[in-house]
Amino acid sequence: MSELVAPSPSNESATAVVEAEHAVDIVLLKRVFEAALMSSQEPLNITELKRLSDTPLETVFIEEVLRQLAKKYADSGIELNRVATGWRFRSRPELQEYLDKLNPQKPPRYSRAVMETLAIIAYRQPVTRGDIEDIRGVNVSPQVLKTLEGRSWIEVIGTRDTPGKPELFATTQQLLDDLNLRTLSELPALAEMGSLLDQSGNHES
Amino acid sequence: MSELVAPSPSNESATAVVEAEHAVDIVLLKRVFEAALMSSQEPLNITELKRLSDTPLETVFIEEVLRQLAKKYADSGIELNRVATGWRFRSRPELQEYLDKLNPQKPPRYSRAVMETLAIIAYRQPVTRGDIEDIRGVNVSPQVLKTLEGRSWIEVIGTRDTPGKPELFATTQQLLDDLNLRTLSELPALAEMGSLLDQSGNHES
Amino acid sequence: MLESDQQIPLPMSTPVAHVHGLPMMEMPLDLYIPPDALEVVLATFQGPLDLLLYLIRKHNLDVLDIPMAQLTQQYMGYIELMQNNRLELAAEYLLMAAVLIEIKSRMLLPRPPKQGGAESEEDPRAELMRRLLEYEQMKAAAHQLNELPQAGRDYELVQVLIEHAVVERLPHVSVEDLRSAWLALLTRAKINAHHKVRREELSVREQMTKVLRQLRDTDFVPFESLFESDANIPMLVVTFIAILELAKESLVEITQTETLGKIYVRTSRAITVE
Repeated sequence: MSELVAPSPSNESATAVVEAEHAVDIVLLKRVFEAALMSSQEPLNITELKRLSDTPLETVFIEEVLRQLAKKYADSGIELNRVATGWRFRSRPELQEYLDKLNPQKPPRYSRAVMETLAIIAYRQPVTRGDIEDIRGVNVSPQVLKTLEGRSWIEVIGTRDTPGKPELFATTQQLLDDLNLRTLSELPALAEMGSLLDQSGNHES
Repeated sequence: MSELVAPSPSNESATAVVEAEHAVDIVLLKRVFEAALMSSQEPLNITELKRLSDTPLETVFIEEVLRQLAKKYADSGIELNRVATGWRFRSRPELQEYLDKLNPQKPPRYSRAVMETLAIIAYRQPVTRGDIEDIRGVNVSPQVLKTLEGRSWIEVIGTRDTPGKPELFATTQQLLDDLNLRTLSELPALAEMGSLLDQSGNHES
Repeated sequence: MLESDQQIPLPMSTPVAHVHGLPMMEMPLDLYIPPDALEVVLATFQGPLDLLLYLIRKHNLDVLDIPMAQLTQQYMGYIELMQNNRLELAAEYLLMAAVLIEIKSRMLLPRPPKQGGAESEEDPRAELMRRLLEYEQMKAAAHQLNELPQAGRDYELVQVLIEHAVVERLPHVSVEDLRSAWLALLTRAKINAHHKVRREELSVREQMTKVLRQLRDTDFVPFESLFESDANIPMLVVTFIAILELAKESLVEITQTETLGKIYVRTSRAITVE
């Protein structure tokens, strides 16, 4: 099969990178990226995408190829997204109602206890189980944390140096990926809560 | 969102390909099939594809949609295939050499027994299995020799005229080719290697 | 008990819960939860903070202004009622009632004299309010998080099959690997002195292999045919030594039927086979 690099008469090292767009078979590269992104279990980052080519590729060039790929799928059933750990294809959420007909057993929605615990870890991380219980005002069952850990949405990132050395929980890249986010800062902004007392001002931001 | 059954004038030409009686939004159906086939772990058969639509779809119509989808991906990194259990997308086999760069499987390694046996045959050829065992101090399993013979790196070039008529092994041109050597004498000299070892154990006899 | 509930009904469009198969049409209006509904309420609310928030936000209930004596009586009633079943579930609610009562009582007491400590100045309600607001914020955040499209629930990940051609990957071996294998052998067996071979001797070994290979498929080979015609002098010498070495190791047999006659070389195997 043809090579990524079209045969060039000489290796002009100084301008090789600049000329990447001319030297590289962009049609083939797009197909390789497409196949790689679609067959990969995990999102692929720029470093991984660079590995797909024999010739060094500049990041801006890779991003251009990704842009073109994303554009190609603008009207299709899937879309190319950039998430926390890289680029990946996903089915369009608006088609989910049809895809659900294939698998009538929808994954269960998480309970309020699970989602509130997740929210506290996401917005207040790193937190201990005690911190979560303080905020929620109830015990946090081990099952709730197990559920979130099982989904690889939270993980223990250390212990707090207090008696009992409680574990500190934080959210993972997997959570961001699964929510189609790039960074924690893309989480919905915390709402400003109206005062519960006449004289009290803004307590928390 | 729009329903699969959405008689829209703009789709008339596409729909006309099949039957006018199908007032099916073929554009949407193609997107749904695309998303379903791309995200499904298993090939989808006609029965399953039919389930994706609220309205009953005729098999010939589904096949037409699949044909159009396959055509859409004719020049891409993936292809739509029909296999025994249904339809599925797969990466194009000719792109595998690129995809393999992503997940460089750890290159397999030969066991110490294989490497030492090869070294003994290379440096001491022609040798019998007994010779190898004498030097290694342990039995040489038939598997080890079979591995090297299977690689065409060693071969039997005769037998020694001693009881049992043991076979004599020598290295082949193939080994030299694979090691990028012209002759065996280009192997690292054993004398040089001696200097790398503890000289205290070096007693000339 | 349900009848007593009817005294404070707040019609709702759908039953919030079912108690003993009967729909419970309203949520509690104050901190008093009828014992029959306690289990339902415990399941409906995430905890006392959740319940307090509900009462404050939905019913504009001033949780700090409710008659504490009445509340205390009601909650003490729980303890008796629930002693036999699931008291532990109500414990958090009872604790909250205790906190409320404590706050109320502190507010009734005269303020302690200023001692410079900021804490003593603080409104006893402030801590509870802070907790309620923080919880409410997290509750809203949880709702928003849940609204975000989730992989597997609201969309699927694309993963097409990778076509793996069945190509067996063979280990790569370098000269360096051979060298280190040999070194390992030497180190282990301490046979370095015994097996010390000069570079030239390896050439002899190579030539021995070559000669044996030449002899492999034939019976007799003329001695001189084992020497390549275009070989240089060192190669001729090496070949000669190789043949001698082979003879010494009884791998070949060199025969000469008459003085100054043709010398033939054959493998020992050829002898044994025939």
